[in-house]
Amino acid sequence: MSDTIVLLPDQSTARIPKRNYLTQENGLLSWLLTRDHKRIGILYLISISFFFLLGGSLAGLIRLELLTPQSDLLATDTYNKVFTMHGVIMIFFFLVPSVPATLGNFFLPLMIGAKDLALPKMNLASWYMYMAGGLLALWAMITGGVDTGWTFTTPLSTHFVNTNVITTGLAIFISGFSSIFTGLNFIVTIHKMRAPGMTWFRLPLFVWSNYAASVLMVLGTPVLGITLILVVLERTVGIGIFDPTKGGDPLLFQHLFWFYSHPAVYIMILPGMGVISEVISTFSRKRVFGYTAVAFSSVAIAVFGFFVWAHHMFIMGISNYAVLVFSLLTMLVAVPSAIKIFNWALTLYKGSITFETPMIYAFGFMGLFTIGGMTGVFLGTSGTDIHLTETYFIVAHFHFVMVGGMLMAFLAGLHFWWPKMTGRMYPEKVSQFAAVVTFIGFNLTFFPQFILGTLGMPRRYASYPPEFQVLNVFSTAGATILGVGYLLPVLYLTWSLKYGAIAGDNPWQATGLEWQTQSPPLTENFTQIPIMDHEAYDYEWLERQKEKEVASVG
Amino acid sequence: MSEPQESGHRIINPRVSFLVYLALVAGVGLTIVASYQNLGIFNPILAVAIALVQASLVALFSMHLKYSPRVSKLSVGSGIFMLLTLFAMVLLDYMSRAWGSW
Amino acid sequence: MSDSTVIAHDGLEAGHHEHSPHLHHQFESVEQQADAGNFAMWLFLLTEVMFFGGLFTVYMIYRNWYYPAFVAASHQLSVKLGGINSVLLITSSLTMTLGVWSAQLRRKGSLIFFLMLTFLLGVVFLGIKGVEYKEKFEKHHFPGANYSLQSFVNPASDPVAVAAGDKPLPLDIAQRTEVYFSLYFAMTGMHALHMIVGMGILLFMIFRARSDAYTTGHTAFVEYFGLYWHFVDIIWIFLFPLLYLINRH
Amino acid sequence: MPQISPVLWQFLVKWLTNFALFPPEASRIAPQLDALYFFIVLVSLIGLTIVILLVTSFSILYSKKRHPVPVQIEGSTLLEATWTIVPLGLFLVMFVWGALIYFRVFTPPANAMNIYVVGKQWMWKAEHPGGQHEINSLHVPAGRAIQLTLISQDVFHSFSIPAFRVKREAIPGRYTTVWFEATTPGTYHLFCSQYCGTEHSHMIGDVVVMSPEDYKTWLASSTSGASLAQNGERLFASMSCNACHNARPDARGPSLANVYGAKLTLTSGQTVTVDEAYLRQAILNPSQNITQGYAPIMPTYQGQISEEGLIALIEYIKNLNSDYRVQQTTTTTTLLPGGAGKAAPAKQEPAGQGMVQQ
Repeated sequence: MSDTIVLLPDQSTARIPKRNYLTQENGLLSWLLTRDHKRIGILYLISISFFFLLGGSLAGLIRLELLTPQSDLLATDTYNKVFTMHGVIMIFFFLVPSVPATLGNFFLPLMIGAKDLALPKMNLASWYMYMAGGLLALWAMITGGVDTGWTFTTPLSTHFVNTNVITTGLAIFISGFSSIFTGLNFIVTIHKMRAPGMTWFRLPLFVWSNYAASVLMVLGTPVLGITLILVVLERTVGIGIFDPTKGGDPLLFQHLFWFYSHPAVYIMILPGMGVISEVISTFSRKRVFGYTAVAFSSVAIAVFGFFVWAHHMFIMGISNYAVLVFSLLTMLVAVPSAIKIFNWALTLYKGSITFETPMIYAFGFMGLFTIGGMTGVFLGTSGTDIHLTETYFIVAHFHFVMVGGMLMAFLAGLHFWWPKMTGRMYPEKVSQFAAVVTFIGFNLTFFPQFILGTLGMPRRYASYPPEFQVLNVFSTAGATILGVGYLLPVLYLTWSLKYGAIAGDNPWQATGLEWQTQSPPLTENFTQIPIMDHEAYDYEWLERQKEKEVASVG
Repeated sequence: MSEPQESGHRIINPRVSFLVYLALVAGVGLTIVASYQNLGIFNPILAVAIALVQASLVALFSMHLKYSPRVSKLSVGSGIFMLLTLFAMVLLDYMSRAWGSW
Repeated sequence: MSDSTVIAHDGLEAGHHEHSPHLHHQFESVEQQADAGNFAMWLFLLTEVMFFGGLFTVYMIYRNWYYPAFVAASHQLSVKLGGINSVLLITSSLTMTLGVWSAQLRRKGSLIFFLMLTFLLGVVFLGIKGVEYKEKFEKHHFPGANYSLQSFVNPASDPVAVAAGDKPLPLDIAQRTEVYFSLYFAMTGMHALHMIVGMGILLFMIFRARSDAYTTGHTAFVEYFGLYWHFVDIIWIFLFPLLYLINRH
Repeated sequence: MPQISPVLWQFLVKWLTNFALFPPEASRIAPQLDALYFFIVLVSLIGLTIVILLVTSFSILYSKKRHPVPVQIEGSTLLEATWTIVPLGLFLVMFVWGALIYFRVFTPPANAMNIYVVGKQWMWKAEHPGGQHEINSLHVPAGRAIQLTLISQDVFHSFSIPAFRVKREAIPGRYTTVWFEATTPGTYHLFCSQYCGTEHSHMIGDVVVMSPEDYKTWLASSTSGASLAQNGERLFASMSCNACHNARPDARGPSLANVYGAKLTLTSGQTVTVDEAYLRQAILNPSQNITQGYAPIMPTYQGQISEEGLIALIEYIKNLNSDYRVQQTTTTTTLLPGGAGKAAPAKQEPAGQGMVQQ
């Protein structure tokens, strides 16, 4: 086992600790009424997986339809509903809550040495809000769907479609509360619940990035809320705030919508970046290169993220001067992401690297996020944006960031913390294979879309000119592989719940506080509140710990 | 966090509350009176200024912000900052649109 | 302290663990709990600021675009009723402060009294708001299919407009009054909704206060609600001049 | 290839002959935009290569087998500053370069030929100044600057010509403009790229770039009889615009001759340059756009006139170059049909000297 760091207990004698958060109480009600952040994290994990698979199957439908230039599999209006629901589900019910609400919920208190989040009831309420929103969205989908696109562009959404805009809008509004509650909870917890000695600059970078994302959630989501309310009011009673025939300005909707929805991109990606910091550090046995820079770049992304929203509107008729300002600010927000990438790369320097599954996903993330980020620059540059916006280039760009970046990070984190969450290891070889399959499938799916976009194929098209077919066939083929890549983890992770090797407290020999307690953890997380007396990612401290343990045992 | 005992639930003397109350009512009267004078551009400015003073009184005293921990003040600050950002950046577009070319 | 262990600090803090009955399990001390709660409440109000912030942004843009329409439409509102409502809400803010104060001094009777007074003032406020809404509905000033421009293109037909000395507006400007009323109903409606939610909580608190829930030293809930109620008051402080007092001279 | 089934073979051949990797460059701006595009591609490739090189070489050099004991390094301010400043510098170069192109695309030259385009669910309607109109296609001459003035009748649409690297949203309630100069004759795709409802993907068409001679032939063969300005003139009369805008000394409205491009002072004290957007506003929302010295008596024409009608009126006003022309219009009114029975022409001089030609 020289090329891994996995340190498992002797499997013949190892036992999962009898008392842990999973065995504390039994019965469905003990889960539905739980206030334990770990259980809520698991509830979230199950529900977002459900929505992810649902959104994923819708994506499969989209790709199948695009196999041929004609709209033959789905009628155009069905296609429109499918891509709308794909967007709505993936963004509001998967990407936004994915890492914060599952991994963040589970590990943030553990990482800062707290017994729970500051507001456990609100945490549970957030899950219920999420489910209420999600089920309402499903209801909207079943009873006729909605075909506005997830962006709800007025006046299309207010006056020109006859589908379930109101229900979907309310569903997103409700799930917005879940996002706000989670963010609020994290901020309060990080500020007020840190263990003694856990100073701001000893926080794991995962906590920093979740903190930044939480700030975005708290400040941005309400604006989306009021915007959707206005859209709903416009549809129901006919107020005229975004209606050009009544003197309203539809561009104002765009401003308010993107005021949330651009920062939402960072809500989605920042926690993923936090995961990558943890993973890269652990599997290269090294403190993250330039901890402070990486921490502050999260905050910088969060702050700058609020000043760039109008780059979604460059050709929509905002003034040229506004384009200048927003384009410039967009360039500034690209810098902290570059800092992160290079810092991660340099973390590997003189490390002692092993290639467990989380690390493979993390490498995938770095490559794909670099491409995703750089193609963002094409779109932030006002000149090239004219040609590339509203085409498949955009689609490819944000899927590189969201799927190639965020989903890779999510899977990295899920594998990384799986032993801690369940007490069992996932099967290493299969999962490495799945990671590689995902990477290949992903590239095959989305790289051709950059070329399609450059050729000018507009997004949200059910049919397209025949010369785009070759690339679309590639893309669909890739999507099939990608689908396999995502199904595999579902299968083997479920399998591992019963048959996985017992993980022990700290299989990765990681330094975070969450690894210094038993796995799965106790309901109260730690037997005693820990005192943090070393810097984050201090592997030398860990070595000394181990020596001491050995000394005291032997 | 410097004054943990007091933070959050410092007891406010009702006299302070009454003084704030009187100031607020006076503020309402003042806005109404001011709005019936022709002050040109200063009409809305004055109205908003009075409202800001009133709001600060409520926030500082009725809402105990003056005695609250620093983070609470910080969150109010960041709220105001974001609000101004939203106003300013949207105005940036609308004002520059009026200059002509778009 | 040894240089390299995650040791617990049970010994240090043993004295603190008398465990107040109101201390939740996740907190170490009452102060931490109070700090966290207070901070959380302020963060929540922060989201409310942004929520109304969106509406104020819309208001700002359209007021600049359609100023004459905003003036005429705003003249349709009654400064008297709006002023009374302002005072009512400010008064309810005061009674709420006194309620918090009573809870802190553990005076159950006066707490219930002030909470009920706050509730009553809220009811009167909403009642007056209802009267105003009703008038707008009757005059077809509610935006939508039945919206009527009568009061603006022909102010002579409308006593309110006559009293305000309004001149007839050309049709294209008059049409923009609908934007004003859209905003008026959206903003005051959202504000009223917050009040209704608040009054629901008030009822709940009155009910619980009778069984000494807040007068045995655990006043956090009343205090947090007080913050919320004052915030609703602040919103009205801005809504009143912005909606009622446009160019009254 | 006998072993491959002929059907599959045919399919493959068809498939691959239709295959494209890069759009044609058919406008003056296209090569400029592509230069920037490839510059960013280059920078991205270099960046990506650096990242991949770093990651793979470190993975090989410092894998646990080769390098069992990690060396802890805190960070390096110099290095971090480097990869802050270098990308920032590159991004700023792209920003400036991009902004230059952006302004070029959206600032039409003064001598551009104007074509109006109305977007509606789900078609593009182009109105040529000569009165030719076409649906879901656009014929333009090569080598001449063409300005498109776009508007939507319902929802957001986006007029996209990938071969020209040009795209602009058509928004309801407001004109937007974009311009291009086609260089190579041929037929190119025209897409609606902003999602606009059910038939979004069918809102496509062709842009046909013709040599100037062909274009002339095409113009002549597809004329509908009256030019856009002439249609506008009829509307001007039938909507009784000339009751006030009649260029007489006692006229209640300002004379519209040579008003296009002029600077006007409004009653609100603002100064505006009269362009298409202003004219449209002045017709639909006259009271907010009253020229100084005139009473706000003009009624609004909102809801009474279609976007195409507005375009015709604006085109007419743009081409009014003397008071004499206006008075000619005035006098022709009675010769024209009553215009959907709206407001009989008020206070007309007796009919005069016959039709206005051109």
